[in-house]
Formats: sequence, C-alpha cells, structure tokens
Amino acid sequence: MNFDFTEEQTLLDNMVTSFVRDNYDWETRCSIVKTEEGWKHENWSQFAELGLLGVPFSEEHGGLGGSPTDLMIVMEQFGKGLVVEPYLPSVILAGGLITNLGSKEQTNEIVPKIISGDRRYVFAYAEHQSRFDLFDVKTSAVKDGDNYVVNGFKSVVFGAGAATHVIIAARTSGDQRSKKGITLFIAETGSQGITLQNYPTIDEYRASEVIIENLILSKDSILGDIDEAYDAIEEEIDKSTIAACAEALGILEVLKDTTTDYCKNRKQFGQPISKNQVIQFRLVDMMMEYEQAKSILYMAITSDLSDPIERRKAVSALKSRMGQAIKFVGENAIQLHGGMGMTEEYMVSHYFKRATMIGVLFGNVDYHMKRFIDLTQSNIEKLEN
Amino acid sequence: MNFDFTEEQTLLDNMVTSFVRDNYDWETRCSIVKTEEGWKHENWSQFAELGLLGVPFSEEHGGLGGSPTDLMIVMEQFGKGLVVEPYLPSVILAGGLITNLGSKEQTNEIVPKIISGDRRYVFAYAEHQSRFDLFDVKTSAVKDGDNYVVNGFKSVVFGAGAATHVIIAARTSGDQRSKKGITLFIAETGSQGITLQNYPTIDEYRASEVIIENLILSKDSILGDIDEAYDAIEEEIDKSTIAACAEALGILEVLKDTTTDYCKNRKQFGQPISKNQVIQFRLVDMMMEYEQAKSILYMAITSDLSDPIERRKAVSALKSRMGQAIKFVGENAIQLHGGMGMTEEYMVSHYFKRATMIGVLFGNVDYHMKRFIDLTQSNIEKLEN
Amino acid sequence: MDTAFSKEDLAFQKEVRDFIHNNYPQSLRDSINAKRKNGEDLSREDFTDWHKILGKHNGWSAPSWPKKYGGAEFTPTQKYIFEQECAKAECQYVMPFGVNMVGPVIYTFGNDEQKEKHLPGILSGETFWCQGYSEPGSGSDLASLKTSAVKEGDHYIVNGQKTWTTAANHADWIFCLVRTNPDAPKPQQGISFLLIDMKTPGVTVRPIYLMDGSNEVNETWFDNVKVPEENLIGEENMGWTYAKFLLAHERSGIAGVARSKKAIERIKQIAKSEMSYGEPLIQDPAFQRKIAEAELELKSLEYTELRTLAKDSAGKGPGPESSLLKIKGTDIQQRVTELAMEAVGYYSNPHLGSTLSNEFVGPDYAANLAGSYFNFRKASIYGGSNEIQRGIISKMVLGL
Amino acid sequence: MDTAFSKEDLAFQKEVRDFIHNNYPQSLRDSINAKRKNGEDLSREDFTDWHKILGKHNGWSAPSWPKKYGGAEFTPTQKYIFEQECAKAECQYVMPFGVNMVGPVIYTFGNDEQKEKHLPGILSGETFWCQGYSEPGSGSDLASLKTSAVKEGDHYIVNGQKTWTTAANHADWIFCLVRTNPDAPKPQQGISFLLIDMKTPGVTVRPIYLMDGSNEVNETWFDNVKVPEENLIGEENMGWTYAKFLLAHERSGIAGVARSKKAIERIKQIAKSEMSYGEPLIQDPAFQRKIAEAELELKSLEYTELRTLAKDSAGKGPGPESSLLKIKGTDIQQRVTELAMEAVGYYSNPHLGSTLSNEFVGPDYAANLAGSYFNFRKASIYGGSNEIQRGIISKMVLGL
Repeated sequence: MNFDFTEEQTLLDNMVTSFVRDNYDWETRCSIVKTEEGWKHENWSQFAELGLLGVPFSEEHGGLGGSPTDLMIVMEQFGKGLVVEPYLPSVILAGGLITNLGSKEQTNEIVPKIISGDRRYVFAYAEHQSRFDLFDVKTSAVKDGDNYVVNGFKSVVFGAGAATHVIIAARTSGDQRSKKGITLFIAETGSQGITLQNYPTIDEYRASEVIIENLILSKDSILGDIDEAYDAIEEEIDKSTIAACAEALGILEVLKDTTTDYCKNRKQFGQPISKNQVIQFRLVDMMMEYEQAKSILYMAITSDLSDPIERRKAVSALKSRMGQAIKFVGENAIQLHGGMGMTEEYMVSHYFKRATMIGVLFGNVDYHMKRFIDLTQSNIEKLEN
Repeated sequence: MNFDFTEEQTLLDNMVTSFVRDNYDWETRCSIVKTEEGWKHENWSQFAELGLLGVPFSEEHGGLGGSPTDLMIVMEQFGKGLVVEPYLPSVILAGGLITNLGSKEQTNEIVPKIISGDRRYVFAYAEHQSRFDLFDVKTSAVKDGDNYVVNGFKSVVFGAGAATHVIIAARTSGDQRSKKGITLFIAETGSQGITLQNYPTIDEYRASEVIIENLILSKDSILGDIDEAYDAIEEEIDKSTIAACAEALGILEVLKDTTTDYCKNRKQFGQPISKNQVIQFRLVDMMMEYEQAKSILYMAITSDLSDPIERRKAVSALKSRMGQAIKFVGENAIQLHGGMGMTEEYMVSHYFKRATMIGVLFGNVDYHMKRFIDLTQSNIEKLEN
Repeated sequence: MDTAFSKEDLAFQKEVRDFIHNNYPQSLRDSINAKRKNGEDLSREDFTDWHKILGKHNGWSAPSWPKKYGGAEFTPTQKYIFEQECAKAECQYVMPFGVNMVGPVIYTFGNDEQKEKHLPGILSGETFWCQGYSEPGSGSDLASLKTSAVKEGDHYIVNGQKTWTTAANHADWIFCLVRTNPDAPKPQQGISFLLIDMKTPGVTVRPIYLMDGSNEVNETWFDNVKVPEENLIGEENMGWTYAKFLLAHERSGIAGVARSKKAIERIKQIAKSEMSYGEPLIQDPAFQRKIAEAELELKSLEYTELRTLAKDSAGKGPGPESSLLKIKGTDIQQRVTELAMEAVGYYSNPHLGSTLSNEFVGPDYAANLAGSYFNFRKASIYGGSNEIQRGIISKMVLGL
Repeated sequence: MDTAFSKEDLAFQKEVRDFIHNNYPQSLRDSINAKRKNGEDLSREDFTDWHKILGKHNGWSAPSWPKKYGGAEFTPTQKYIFEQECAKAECQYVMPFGVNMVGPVIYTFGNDEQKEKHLPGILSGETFWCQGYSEPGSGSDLASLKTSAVKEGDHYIVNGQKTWTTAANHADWIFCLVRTNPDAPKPQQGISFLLIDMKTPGVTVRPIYLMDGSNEVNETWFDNVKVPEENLIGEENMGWTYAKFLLAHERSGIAGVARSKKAIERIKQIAKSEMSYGEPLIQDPAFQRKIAEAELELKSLEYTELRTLAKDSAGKGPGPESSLLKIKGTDIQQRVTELAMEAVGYYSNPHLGSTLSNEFVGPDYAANLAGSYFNFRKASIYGGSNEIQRGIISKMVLGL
C-alpha cells in the first residue's frame, strides 16, 4: 500500500509545476482572461511540446498512456495556477470519449491531431432541462437518407469557443430521459447549422451556448454505436469529474495556505489576527477539510475504475465530499481575508470563484449525494462490508 | 404588538417558580426519580391545591381557562426544575383530548376529577410501526353487540404507570394508515385486558408498554364520534408539542446559564476557560440558539392555533427548530463541562438527557421538517407572502 | 402576548401598500432589472429616485427621524410594517448613509447651522452621502485609523486614505472619522467627526471592484483637503462617542428579514421552473430541506426582531441584540444567495456583467445569481465582521 | 499509488479472519450482548477473555510490540488488516492501558527487571492495567497534577487523587504520573512515572457513574501508599517525557474507522426494520442523506488513516496527524451513535439498565442506543479534548 508517485509521475509533476511557475504568474494569467478569446494559443502549443496534450492517450497514437493519477497530477497543478486553457473539456473529456468510442479510423485520424494541438474537441451534453442527468437529451438527430439532421440546444459548453470540433449528444431513439437511444456526432464548430454564443463565465473561463438548427451530418460523423453512447458518456464524465476534483484540490491547497499566511501577517488590535484562537481553529478546520478532500480524491484514484459500480460510487463519493470542502475552505478563506478577500484585485477571490464553479461542474453536492445513496442504500442486501 | 405576560400570567409564573424553588431542589428531585413509582403524590396534591391541574380547563369546570401562554409558563418552569410528575401527558395531552371530544356528561364527570387530582388520564397513541404518524393505528376495536373488543399494543406511553385511566386510539374502520376510522376509548388502567409494562426512561421519567388483549368496553367509554377522532388527536398532540417545547426552552436556559457560569469558574492553564476565545464564541452561539428557539416558541404561541393549517405549520416549524437548538445547546453544554458534564452526579447531564428526549417526543426534527415542507412547499401557488 | 396588528397598524399597512403601488416608478423597476440582467452597477438615479419620492411624502424617507426635523417618526411597529411592505414590493432600498447614519448624528450632536444646512438634503434625497470610516490596515480595528486633520486657522487640513467607501463614486458629501490628536493616550481618544464636501480639491475617488465585477466600494484619498471648521460635528476629539452612538442607533431592519423572505419566495419560484431528476426542483427533498431550514431560521429571526422591537416600544431601551440580528441576518442572506445559485445549476456560470459580453443566455431568473452569492460574502465581513459581533456579545451580554 | 493488498497481505487477512472465526468464543459474544440489552457493565472477564486468547497466539494481543518482547510486530498494513477484521467480526477490543500504553513505556524506558516482571502479564492478559493521569481540577491541563510521591528510604509515599480512571475497578496495576519535585521551575518538570500495585494498602477506588448509568470510570485515591522505588520508570522527574512518548506512540486505530463502518452497517439494518411514513426508514431521503454523509466522512478518514500508515511504512515517521484522526474519528463515532438513536424513534426512551427495571421492551436492536449516544459524548472530551487537539494542530502543523 503506498500513495507515492512513480519516478515518471514525479517528473510530470515537476514539469507542470515549472510550467505554471514560469509561464503562468498571476499577472500573465490575469492578462489572458481579459483577452477576447480568454485563453492563449502559445500555451496550448507549449502543452503540445511538453507532451501534456498526450497524457491520457495511448502510446500507439503518440500519447503517454497516462493513468488517472497522471491526469490528477496535471490538473492539481493547473488548479494551483488557475490555468484557464480548456484542457479538461477538450483533452480529458472529449479526448476520453474519442478514445472510448472511436473506431480505429477515427482514433487514428483524430488523436494525433489532439496531441499535436491542431484540433480541440469539446463535448456538448447539458441541456437546460437536463440539469445533471446525462441521459436527459432532447436534441434530436433524425435519419434522412445517409445523413442525419440534428436540431437542439446545448447549454454551457465549456471551451467550445476554443474548439475546432464539437461532439454532440443527440437522441436517435427513445424518450427524452431514456438511457438508450443517445448517439454522439462529431461536427466542426464552424459547420452550417451550428451557432455558438460565446461568453465568459463568472470564474473567468469560457463557455458557449450551442444552438443546432438543421445541422446535416453524414453517418461517418457518428462516434460509437447508434443509440448506445450512454455508458461511455457516463464513464468519461465520471473520469473528468475526478480530474475536476484534482483541480479543485490544487485550488483548496492555495486557499488554505494563502489564508494561513495572510492571518499570520495581517495585524489587528496590535497583533497578527492568527493569535485569535477562533481564527486558529478555523484554519485548523480548513486544513482538516483539505486533508479529508485529498484523501477522498486518493480513494477515487486508487479505486477500480474499470468496474462501473465501483467507479460510480467512488466518483459520487468524491464529488459530493469535495463540494463540501470547497464550500468550507472557500468561504472561510474569503471571511478570514476580510475586505481584501472580496476584491477582484486580490487573487484569493479568483480561486474561490473557480472552486465554487467546479462544485457545480458535472453535478453538485446534492446530485452526487443522491447518486451515491442510490448506489449504496437502495439495495442494501448486496452491500459488501 | 407585545410579548409581555398579563398580570395573572406573572402571578402564575411566580407561583410555579416558587413551587420549583421550594419543593423541587436538586436533591429532592433526585430522590423522587429513584423511587419505585418515579413521581411524588404529594406534589400532585400540591399542583391541585395551587390550581395548576386546572390551568387548561374551562372555568365552568373549575379550571383557570388558561391559554397556550399559560401552559407555556407552567412548562417552562417545570423544565427549569426537571419536574418529573406527568403533567404534560395527563393534564395537557389527555386533558386536552377530553375537553376537545368529551360529551357534556363526560367532561362534567371527568374534568373536575382531573383538576382535583383524583384521576390522571394518559393517551396511548404510538405503536411500533407508526413512528410519529398519528393515523397509523393497528390496534383494533371490534363491535360486539353493545360493546367493543379492543386488541393491540401501544408503545412508550408516558405517565401510564401513574394513571388511573388510559385513552386508547383504536381502529374501528379503514386501513392501518387511514385518517378516518380511528376512535378513542377510555378505560381504567386496571381493567381486565390491559397489561402495563412500566419502566423508567433514559431521562428518568416513566413510561409503559400497554398491551391490550380482548379488552371489553361499552359504548359509553367512547370519547367523541366513532371513526372521527383523528383531527382532535392531531390538534391535541400539536398543542402538547408546544407545551413540550416550552419545557425544552426552560431546560435550554438552564443549560446555557449553567455552562456559562461553569466556564467562568473552571480554571485550566492558570485562567478561567471562559478566557479562551473559542469557548466565548461557543457560548455566544449557544445563547443565540436559545434566543432563536425562544423566538420560534413565541411565534407558535402567538399564531392562530384555531386555524388547522396555521397550527400545523407553526407547530412543525417550532418543533424542528427547537430540535436543532436542543442538539446544539445540549451537546455543547456537555462538551464545555468536560468530564464533569459526563457524570450522573452533576446535574447538567440530566438536563441534556431530558432535552434530547423531548427532541424525540411527538416527532423529531426530520418528521416535523417534512411536515412543514409538505405544508409550505407542495402547493406553492397558495403561499401567502 | 399578542402579535396581531392593531386597527391603526392595519390601516397604516394599507396606506403604505397603496402608496407604493401608486407611486413606485415602473421606470425604476425596469432600469434596475435591466442592470441586474446585464450585470451593470446601479446609477445614482437608481439609488435616489425612490428616496426622492418618499422624501416628499410625510418624511417617509426618514422613518426614525423626529417630526420636527421632517422625519416620519414611525413607531417601531410602523417601521416594521413599512420595511415589510417595501420589501414585498421589491422597492429599491434607501441608502442608509444619510438617513440612518449621519442624519441622526447631526440632529443629535450638531449645531443649528449644521441641522439647517444638511438635514433637508438628506431627507429629500438631493444630497448623496457616504461614510469614511475604514482605512487600509484598520479593518475591524477601527480605532487604529490614521487619516489626520490638522487645524490651520479656521480650517482643518485633512490627509489620508479611506477605503471600502460604499458609493463614494456617487456621493456629494462624506462623513469621516479623522485623527485630530495623534498624541492622545488611547487610540479611541483624539478622533473627530468631520463632514467633507466631496467636491473639495484634493479628494480623489478610485473604484474597487469586488469579485463579482461590481463597483460598490471605493478608495477615497485626501490630499491636503481644506475643510472649514464649521464642518466639525460636536466637540473636537469626541468623534468616537458619536461613532458609537451611530452604531447603536439604527438597528431596525439590520436583520433584513423582509428582504430575505422575498428572496426565498423567489427561489421557490425558480425551483418550480428548474428541473431536477426530470421533475421540478421544488420536489427534490434535499433542496426542499435547505429551503425549509432557511425559512425556519428566518422565522425565528423575525420573532427575535419583533421581540426587540417590542422592547423598544415599551421604552425598555435597546440591548446588544443588534449583534445577534446582524449575525443571523447576514447568515441567512448568504444562505439564500447560495440556494438561488444552486437552483439554476449550470446557468450559474455565465458572467453577463463582463466587459467582454453582455449577450443574455439562460433563463432570465438565472442572471447574476452566482455574482450575488459571491458579492454577499461581504455581509459577514462588513459593518463589523461577524467575529467582531460575537466578541461584542461575549463581552456585553455574557460578561466573558 | 496503490491501495491493493499484496499477496502476503491477503494471506494474512485470511489468516486473521480464520483465526477469529475459529477462536472467538461464542460465550463472550453472548455475555456482551446480554449485558448490552440489560444495560449492565462488562465484567473483567468480558474485557480479558479475547485478550488472553490472542496472547497465546504469536503475540497477537500486542500487534505493535517487537517480537523480542513477545509481540506480533505487525507491519502497519498488517495492523490495519487486523483491526479491520476484528471490527468486522465485532470482537471485543483489547484494553489499551497495558498493551498500547504502559507496555511500550516499559520496554522503551524500563530496566530489565521491570520488563521481565511486567511485560508477560500485559501480553497474556493476566494483569489488568489502568492509567492514573487525570486529577480533579487538572482536566486538559495535565501538567498541573498534584498527586505527590515523596521518597522515604527505598519507597515513595504517594498521596493524592486520580480521576476518570477507566476500569480501575478491575485493575491490578495502575501507571501514574506523580509529582516528585514540587519546586521545579515548570509544572512539566518534577513529574515521575510510577507503577503502583492496586492492592497496596491506601489505594481506594470509588465508582463514577456516567450519565447513561454505566460505571466505566472511577476515582482512585492514594492515602500514604508505599510504592517500592523499583517501580519508578526511567529517571525521577522525567515522567513528562515518557507521557509524551506514550501519547505519540499509538495512533493506529485511534480513528476507530473499522468500528464506525460496522456501526453504520448496523444502522442500515435497523433502518430496514424501522418504519417511517409507512415505509422502511432506509427509504426516507432525510435519513438516507445523514447516513451517506457519515459514510463519506468515514471513507475520507479511512484514506487519511491509510495515508498516515503508508507514511509510517515508508519510515517517514509520524506527524501530528493523530490529532486529526482523533477529532474526525470521534466526530463520526458521535454522529453514528446519534443516528442509531434517531433510527428507533420512541424506542430510544426505555432505560433498560436502570436498577428499577430490566424488563426488556421494544426491539432487540433498540436496546441502549440512547445510552450509547449519551455515553459517546465522552469521545470528544477524553484523550485530550477535541479543543486541545485543535490547539495541537494549530501549533505543531500550522505554526500559529
């Protein structure tokens, strides 16, 4: 039993840490989010050069064949630096779907281009009425000869503005909330029939509303089997959820450490505010929340993700527990910083905002708590010890 | 708008306060709970002399015609003294049912005997499967000529060992969980067919399992209309819930004040532990919980209890909020007392135990929260502002 | 015990309700709604339009002021009713700096010239005030303030910096705590209470942007600002006394009960529209429970406030209940903004107020809910942080 | 990263499981269950039966002890597995005072005579030990202890009072912190570590009843008790050092993860039987949520403990994680006892252990659940209160 990184993982960790330190100081980061596009192409090129875009892909396609632990390492450091480039939605989530469902031809064509940085895919899954239910899909794809005609509306697609291609979850059969009958289609973001409404998010990332009107796609643009995409969607969203939690953990570490330092230095009534026992205990509780959050992330990372039941349980346990830690550590970081914490100028508020929005991403505390309960309590006889 | 007591109420308050001070010092109270019966007949006689047994009854029967505020005054002081005599189950709950449902003949016969202290009635409603649902009644009463034959099992009937009579909720028609079809029967506790299994409770009160086997009762023992007892049961349990919360409030006041005093006097590391900021803030939070609990009790007392919807909302708001206050104030009182708080010898643990068990009585936090939600959120269009 | 309104109170309630109905400008409602959707800051007019209308109606802009100064002199119950009705109708609130803060200080400690000069403008809403208390580094330790006022002839020369100055960008005047005696034995001594015209040369206002992108607060700089001595309130070096008076003075409404009630109603409406697990979110037991818990806490707080009001009405004088009202009131405000954000799921993400985009996406009701959650983290920090308030209760109520 | 057990670990797991299955006495299970139902205290035999069986099997009664002293010398992973299996099988725990506390002090700081005399009895379970640290008035401020030991010839004369002495009513020996130099400049100096035979004249034990009616702890009085000087451990006046060693020594199992897991399983079983709103309580969303929250906290804690174990295995040495494990572990224990009490509704009321009645009412599983909730309030108080633990983290980890 060990929680150590391998030598390769330590190298990866050092590499990403160096990237953030050298290329992502606070001022640089703030200038990136203020640009029109909200991310920096040069950084993406550098990710490609460093091999980061290949972490999750197989070696035969030129990737690193990385594990969830490798992705955790990347995302945790990205979290510490509040790196805004759309690595999670495009490399991890969309990349995961392509690996999971792509035909040999598709992966041979697409994956090397993702790794090289030439293409970025994103996955458009959420709809307004779906909330966090991945099977709740209204967007329809209707067969028309050899083609499909797609119509629908996808909500809050992260990174879509930066993407060359979008993977669309569309209903080819079944009811709106049926797990069967969902098919994935790949389309260029510039296709006739796709309109992107790009906007910045409250935490300074970018997302888009994706409006799909009479988008005509050939059979070849289908990813995976017709009607059968749901299991892969759930699996890849689950894996992306782990990655998002790794990002959150990196953020929480910064929040906890920054706040502890601030309290040691900030003086009120003639002494550092960290001399107040109430503030000391609050910092202790923040530290404990951080440690517990880290532990449950390690639980998820080391669990058997190839077993769908285990994976779902582990991911929902992780996401709901992480959500609690985000709230506690985030809100107290602001509170202990006082007025300074409230300002846009001071960095702590940006970390708080990003952590909070990760709390919503892929399902909030209530959603994952319910999913965990459904998996662990509805069928109590089958519980293992 | 005022929250003041009337002159009569102030006199009542003073009277009960004097009784507790003079007749219910801690040593006396501890000796009472160790007796076989667990309550003191002389105290009951004194309640009769002081007029306390008549507080809720009409003046025409020799009572005081008291309001919920009057009962709150009595119960709050009883809470402060941890008075164990079964005033709540017999005078307030059973007495309320008799007033609510009794025929002129019944009330003329019974109420004066309750007021004089000659008789004590209790209400047997809970069954194991019912939990807090008052309409979940398995105990059956089957018509047999002019009589009824009653069979069933009633759980945890408080004060039954001290009672001369028991009011039994029995099903005369309908399904186990139907609101219609419940009838109340009055029986002497010594009747053939009733077996009491008496026991002390964890908080040193007394309760009984009531086993009813082929109990034969005449039509005259019916209280109210056949099949139609449910509304009155709910109403009187609701009113008793307010009284129980008044008792809890008295207890919380003692817990908060005792703990504050203890912390001022208890020295550790060369100073009173109340000099620790963390303990100061905890005491502040206990005080605020107490004030909020008091406020919601006043809300319930001053709400329109004659309107069933208003009454249910107010009572469930009160009981669930009070339950939260009980947990917070109670657990922290023990924590701040340290080892001393854990002992049977020191009085704080007894207050904590009683408050905790009031938290269960008539439905716990979850039960009343759900009832409140069902009343306020299921039909949102009808909400008033 | 009786919480029913008297006939007179009920008549007053109707009068207020009717007045709002007939006089609250639809244009103001539209303007504020549009800005909320687009994430823009309110304008000076948004802040003052309603104030000006109330100012012309029996002094309703100043509910607590004595009639002789033009105020409404409401009873505590009337004040409560007035606030309830304004909140129910979602009226823009009247900024407190003039009416609730400097006004009472002026009519209590000011001289006749000061009353004549300043009170009418506060009442009418013509003069916009802000408060100069906090300084960088002083925070909760207000008495450590450094801004200096040195007497030169018939003027004070003021130098220093105030921060967190709400609405300084709109204000005509600022009331300041300044240090007039740096050698006083205690920091609370040697502080004076000074009124400063924001148009005086040497006064500079710089915006501070909060994390939701809003510009509510500012830095206010004083660089050799000449302030006539007639702008000193009361006695020199007695400013701390006036500041403490002011803190204790206006507790009515501090808990924000009526507005939080309205906010919960709004969340329920949102939760009817939003879907969760294929049904309206309002049916989700976990969400229901959180709404109910907020409602219960609020209901308790409402009665805590009413008990305080009743004590005031009975002339029993205020206690340090204001700290309890502040702590619990802001706690609920924060919970409520969080629930609203939570209700809209992914649609809490779009940042409509950004300079980069003001295209509207998502349902109307989702606009700026995350921003509001982030913004309201301030509530447990400002006005004496909730830690400071607990310290006050610990000392003043529990004697610890 | 790898949390899978190695082949050797899996074999060991099976070995432990089989050993428990074949050797844990049914009579002990029955005895303990009967006492739980009737609310009686456990007997000395209940505490020692399993200890004695383990003591005869490769030193399994002392998982951490070196082999040369007869211990099992488990690896951290083996210790973890051993605890898991014992908890799953609901084995009575081995009392910590001998094996985990005084034993390691003796083999680390004691002389050869002391090792020979005391270790075998601790290992075998023949000698029952208790701990004499706390005193009335000392509480969390342990160093303020007053029990004196004055050297007279080759004896110490001990006078004073210890309190909260767990199982002193069963114990043969007590290890005490006593004051040997009242004039030492600091209270931590001048304390010695002394072993005292409970049968020595002058030792008196008086029961303390806890609020659930149980007699777990006692007062232990010393009235001119003559203790031979050979019972002094290490050097005179160095007792504080040994006490601190002891506190840091045994962290394995401090969080009680395996037992809390088992307790949650039991609550789920109860919640299947108990009805709520006409359906099994396990279907009630509010109750489900509380169970799930406890499970998640426990799952996190399990991995926090595993991370600590892994650090130990890697020889990286322990940190002050024990405080975190203690705080979170006891927090969960308390939550779990509360949930169990809550599950049974009205049947939490009957007090079966009362001297007045031991008739059994209600379902078997409901017996003593409220008592257990009340009893477990101790968990955040004893072993250094959770406030003390937070103070340790604040100082040792965060450097505040």
